[in-house]
Amino acid sequence: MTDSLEKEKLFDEKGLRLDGRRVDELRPLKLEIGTLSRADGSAYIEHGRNKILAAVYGPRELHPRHRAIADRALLRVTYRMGTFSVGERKRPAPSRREHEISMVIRQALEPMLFLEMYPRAAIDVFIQVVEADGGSRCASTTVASIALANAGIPMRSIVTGVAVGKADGQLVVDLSDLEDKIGDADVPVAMAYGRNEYTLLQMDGKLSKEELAKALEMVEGAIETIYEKQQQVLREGFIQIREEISESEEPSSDEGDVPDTEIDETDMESADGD
Amino acid sequence: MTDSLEKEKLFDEKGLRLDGRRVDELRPLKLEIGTLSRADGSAYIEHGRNKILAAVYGPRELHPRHRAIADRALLRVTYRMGTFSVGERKRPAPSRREHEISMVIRQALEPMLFLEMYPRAAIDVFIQVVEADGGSRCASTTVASIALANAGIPMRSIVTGVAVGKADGQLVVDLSDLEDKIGDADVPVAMAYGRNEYTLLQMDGKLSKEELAKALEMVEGAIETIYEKQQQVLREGFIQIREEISESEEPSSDEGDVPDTEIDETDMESADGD
Amino acid sequence: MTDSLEKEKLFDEKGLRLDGRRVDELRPLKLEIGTLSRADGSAYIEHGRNKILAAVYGPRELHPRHRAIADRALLRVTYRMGTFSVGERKRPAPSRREHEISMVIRQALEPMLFLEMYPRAAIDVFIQVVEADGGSRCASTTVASIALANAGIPMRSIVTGVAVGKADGQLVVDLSDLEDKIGDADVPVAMAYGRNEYTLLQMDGKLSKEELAKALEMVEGAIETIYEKQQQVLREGFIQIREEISESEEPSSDEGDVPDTEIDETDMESADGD
Amino acid sequence: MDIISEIERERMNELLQAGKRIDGRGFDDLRPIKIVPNIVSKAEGSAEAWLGETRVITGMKVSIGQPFPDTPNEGVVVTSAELSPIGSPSFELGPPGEQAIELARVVDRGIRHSNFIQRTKLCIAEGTHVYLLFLDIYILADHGNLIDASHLSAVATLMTSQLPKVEVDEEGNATILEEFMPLEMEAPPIALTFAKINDSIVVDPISTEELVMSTRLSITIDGDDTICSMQKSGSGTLTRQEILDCVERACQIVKKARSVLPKR
Amino acid sequence: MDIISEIERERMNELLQAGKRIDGRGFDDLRPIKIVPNIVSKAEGSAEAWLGETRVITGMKVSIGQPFPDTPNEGVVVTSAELSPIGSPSFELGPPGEQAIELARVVDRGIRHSNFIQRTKLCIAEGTHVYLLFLDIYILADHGNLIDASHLSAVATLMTSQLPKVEVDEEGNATILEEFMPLEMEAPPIALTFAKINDSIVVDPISTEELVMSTRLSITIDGDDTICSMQKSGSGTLTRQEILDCVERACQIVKKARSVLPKR
Amino acid sequence: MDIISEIERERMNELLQAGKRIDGRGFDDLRPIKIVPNIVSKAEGSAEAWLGETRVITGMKVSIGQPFPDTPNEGVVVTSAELSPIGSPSFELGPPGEQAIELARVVDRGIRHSNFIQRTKLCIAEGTHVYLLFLDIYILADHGNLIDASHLSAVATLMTSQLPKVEVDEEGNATILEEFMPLEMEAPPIALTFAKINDSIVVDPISTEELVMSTRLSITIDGDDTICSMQKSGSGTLTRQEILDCVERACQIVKKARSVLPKR
Repeated sequence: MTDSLEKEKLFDEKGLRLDGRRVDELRPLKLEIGTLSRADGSAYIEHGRNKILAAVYGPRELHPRHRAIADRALLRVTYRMGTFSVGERKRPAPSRREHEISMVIRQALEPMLFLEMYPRAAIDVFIQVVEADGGSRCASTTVASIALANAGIPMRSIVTGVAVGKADGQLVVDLSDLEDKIGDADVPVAMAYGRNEYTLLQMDGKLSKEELAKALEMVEGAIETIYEKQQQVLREGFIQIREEISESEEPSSDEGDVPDTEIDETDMESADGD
Repeated sequence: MTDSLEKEKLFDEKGLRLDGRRVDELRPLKLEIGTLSRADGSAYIEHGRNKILAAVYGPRELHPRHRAIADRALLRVTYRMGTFSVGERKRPAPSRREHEISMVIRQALEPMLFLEMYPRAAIDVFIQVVEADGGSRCASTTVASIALANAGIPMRSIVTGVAVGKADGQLVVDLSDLEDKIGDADVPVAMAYGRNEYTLLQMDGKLSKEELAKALEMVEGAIETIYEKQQQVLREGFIQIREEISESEEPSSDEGDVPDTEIDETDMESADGD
Repeated sequence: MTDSLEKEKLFDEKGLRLDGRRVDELRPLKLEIGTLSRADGSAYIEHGRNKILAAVYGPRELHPRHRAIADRALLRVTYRMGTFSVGERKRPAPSRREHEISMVIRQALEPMLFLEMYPRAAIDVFIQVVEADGGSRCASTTVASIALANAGIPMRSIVTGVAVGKADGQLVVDLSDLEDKIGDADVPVAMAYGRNEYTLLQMDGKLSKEELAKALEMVEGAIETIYEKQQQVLREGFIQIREEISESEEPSSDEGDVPDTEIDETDMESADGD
Repeated sequence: MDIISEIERERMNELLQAGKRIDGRGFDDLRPIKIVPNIVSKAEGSAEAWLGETRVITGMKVSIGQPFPDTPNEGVVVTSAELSPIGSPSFELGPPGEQAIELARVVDRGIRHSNFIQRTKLCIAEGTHVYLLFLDIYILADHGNLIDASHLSAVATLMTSQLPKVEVDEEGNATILEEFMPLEMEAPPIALTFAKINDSIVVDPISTEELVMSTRLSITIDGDDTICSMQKSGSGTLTRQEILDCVERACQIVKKARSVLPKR
Repeated sequence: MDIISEIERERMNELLQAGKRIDGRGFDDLRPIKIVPNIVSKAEGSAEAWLGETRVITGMKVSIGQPFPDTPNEGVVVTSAELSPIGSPSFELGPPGEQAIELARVVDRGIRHSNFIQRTKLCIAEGTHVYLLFLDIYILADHGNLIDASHLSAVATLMTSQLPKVEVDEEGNATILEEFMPLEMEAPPIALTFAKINDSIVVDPISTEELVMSTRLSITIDGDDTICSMQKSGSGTLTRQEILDCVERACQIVKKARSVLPKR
Repeated sequence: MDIISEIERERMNELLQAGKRIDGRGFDDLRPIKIVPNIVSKAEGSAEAWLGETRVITGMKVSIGQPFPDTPNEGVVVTSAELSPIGSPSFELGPPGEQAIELARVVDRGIRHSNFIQRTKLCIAEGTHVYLLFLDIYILADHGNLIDASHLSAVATLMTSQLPKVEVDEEGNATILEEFMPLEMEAPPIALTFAKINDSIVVDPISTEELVMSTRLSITIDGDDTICSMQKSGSGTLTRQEILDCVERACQIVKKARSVLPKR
């Protein structure tokens, strides 16, 4: 999306993308929950070269108090990039870009939470990018959503993010860094997949309205694949926790333990969408 | 007032200033009230190339509460220059100069307000310089004063600001940018004209005490002229509002409306001085 | 402790240090109490070329209130270097180094205070370096301690700071600027001398464990010397105050007066250690 | 903070279900647009934009600087927005908050990804000297839809701006000349913002509508009728169909909007 | 915050009506002035000033830098003031507040507009190398009238300062030499501050007087007895006659003050 | 804020008096150490360190810059630490607080004063071009003893890092090449932190032990078994004998610790 670089080829002679993917193929994806031992809930994602951690605290008392909302919880999302997560060292102070991404991720998660259940409380989501690659705001949304589930926060549905775009004239899902940088358009998206609702939508570049229609169709296939991985890791995490509980007679007293037992089946069902 | 520039001529062969004015002549002046539709009171001034907006809020509850004063209102004045109001782009963060000017304008307005009428409240004046020219702190005082009147805040007197100074060896009123920059002295002044009280007085440059005496005499003539314009625009605004009220059967519900009806004749009389 | 400078000689042919001192000899030292007329307690030290002021306020109400501690006073120490106290002008905003030194001085003083006597209160110590030389954190601890005594704050013991180190292969006490800069090791120390307790200990450089043992032995001699000076100036200050009180029939009403009379003999005894 | 009564909220919903809006406009009607260019003589470009009662001033200052290392032949456009209490009692002093940051970034991206201004045209000497344009947006009255009004005033500022000519000598020293030239540009992009209130979606929401909307979708349509930027915000959701409908409607509405912009 | 009792206030007023001040001085009497120069060996200039019990230290650091583009043959003097709790329980830590900013700016302007230091004498090589002087004022004890005490310590600092000599080679590289030279200067300006309490106006107010004054007028008188700077502050007012009276009195008082300043 | 019950506190004290620790370790036992190097491909060096459950990531970015004037042939290492809520509910967002500043400075000094990395080896061209290494430490899980864990991850980062080669031409322009080289280094220093709880002193405290300790003493032992850095903190005291005992114990413990570090 820069106009100064000579357009490099983004497809090989077989019509595959430079990393060998087909146009509708995702980069390698790895998900994990309960990664951060001091948080109420947490998760980790590797998506392409993105390496992102999410920690969730709450529902908990809100400081400063005057920001409390009488009839619901305040959701706060903080997205931060590590200084070494990108090519040139990022300065430690949050940039305007990080503030904006924090906002769009918050608005991507918020519609699926029952904030009205926790008046005057805070739910805090901290996202730390350890390494950044194309689509880091989407991957952050994906990982934050399962960190919320891991914290036992009830949800209407899990939220799933991925980008779609156009590179070298072709529509492609899940843009790599280079496709994002020298491609024609980037459309980061997040959805409550089971509910067919978009909760995050941005677009930079150039698309006709017909291309956009096709792009959204394509992206929903990619969303489904990631969504199923999210469900699987949460299910496995849930089984694992049940085993841990039956193994040990008494809960550990270490203050670092994650209160995973708060996730019960009700939450997981609601996470399937309704 | 800089010692490095060669003294350019500031008068033509006829003894007129470079912009054609006599020594005691004001630059073109335009005043307007009710300019900013979301403020409780507002006004706009064009004085020379100065273009300055003022918005007033209050009396209203003061945040943070611990700054409230038990027996009177807190007057807060914020003077800000637009980034594009000057030659080189001004940085957005307020400079030390802006802090100081905010203070002198506050102290220029404060003596004419009945702050003791509103214990624990705040009266806020926001001044935005859209374009800056010589004498912007004086023009800001002039416009802030009628914005306060427009907000229906009772006053002992309207306050009127203008500069006087010395350029090319002659005393002149209402200095232009260039006369301010390469002149010999600049004396920004504000007065409660009818009461013969100076509320703002600064001076930079070099004057003998005799010159100062003469300069103050001269400036009071200029103050009178501007003061009458202020009175006129407030009177006209007042008439206009009365007409608007009789025209409409019910007040508009738009939350952006200026509560101009709060200005009653009593306030206007008190604005005449006593 | 820098590896790029050629090692200059730090001893002369007679084995004396460049400023003529023996290895265990202190730089010239001057102490004074009650120096700052607006503080509750204050003191001044000249140690080598260090010139440092300390002001103490409290025990007093703590702002902001939410930082108050239910069962004891909060001790706050602020160490600041004047912009002109060093070779290159120091920026006015506090550096990370100043924050860290504030912390170690606080922890050097804290063990000797009876903070539990003043629940929810604050005791504030402000240290201003007017001119900096080697060992300024130690000199600051020394002067802060007598400023606390001057404010009438009861203490288990006076605290005394001085550095020890290694220069040109030899252990030396009370390092000068140059010995600190190009020497082999610097060990800033503070002690409650009478109680044989170290309250500040840092070390930068290279020492064997045998050298460290010897260095600590050496430093305690230097601590004793300074400790006696501290005792003496407090005693003299105490006598002087008693004289002042008997001279004047009534206490002055000037709000700038230091409440020195709060230091009574009990405090001074406790300052001797127990 | 602005609030709205339950009664007003219900009345608005009833009107919307009947296909009407509280201020009498149709769902696809923009408020009147007014542009006043060149209001600040010390700025290299400036324009005041009115969108109904919403009022925004943008001014542009130019300086000469180095390009970013990865785009050595491109100038730099820096957009920021100031939401001071001048424009609304709900704006606060201080460094830009979330709303101001989003506003500036949405305007910036809508211009950046369009064909409007080629940043390579802002290059003076590759790798060493480029124009830096600072577009600063000030909100004078917020009666809803700051994004579209700010976009309008920023675009009008660029369209009526004058760059100082610059000479770079052999030793690489730049001299700013007293001569000026207009910026080269294509047809400007237009931003159109939709608000979803219950199941109705209306363009160019006023403040009262913003108070009850669940979701906002801003779409920037380039001069060649392609989409060059989108931004969903708010804590609601949109279906794929709703998104595509908004894009379709935007492509129609933009034609009217384009006619009111100043000509070069 | 310092406060004053109603009784004390009344007593002060009665005294003033009788032409007397609470500390026994006449209306035009300054407190004793004491100047101790060169207290900081690492600074290029420094001085401690006492005005009665009010006590201020100023130190000066020098560096070499570029001039401002519009004044290529002038050096730069940057003045700032630090009001930390060292000097008064009512001072707070943190970035300079309104009082510190005003204090620094009034001192700065009083020196800048006088004939005292010609900034062209601080030029090393036109357009490229000039002296930057950082004058930093620290308040050690505030017993009233910080402006005059700070002005005194700043002026005394400049009068006793030593600039390092600088050599600029053909390639434009500057070398700071180990040699020093005094600053060239004229007779120093003197700042005199008047406080209006009810209808009485007194010079050099102490803290108790500042608590009850409605207005303050600071006047800087240059070495040639002209006025080079004025600053009214406080939420009271002054008549033209009051202003001119203060100027007249300042011209008399300054003669005494000048005699106590250090000689070069 | 983490808290501990009175009962737990007493139990811990009883155990300590019996020579035992709450997690079963001996007084001189470190928790298990695990190092995972090269976890961030965009960083020039990175390592994750586990000390028991305490988990820290350090990443290093490299740039080319000018040396400080007083050390013209030395590169610069800048260490900072981020204590964000990711790592503990008691950490807060915002600029680094006292704890983060101390942590970064203790790690920095332990490395700086050791023989580990010669800063002269980070010089590219004397006086003009040196390597700047930014070591940024992120705490992922605080279960006690952040200093030692952070030190481990910083040291492991340096040991596995790759510096880009740099060419400086005759005109003094630096070009960063695509080739990389490892840093030259000696045996790494090891930081060991002791906690004093009543009269017992234990190494490598866990969070529960930190809640009750009065004093902490961190000792960095260099590759040649000398001491290169110490830091006492906390509001308790230490006797000379306690200090020397800790040093002695550290010299023993360090041998075990050294065996788990990655080899070059």
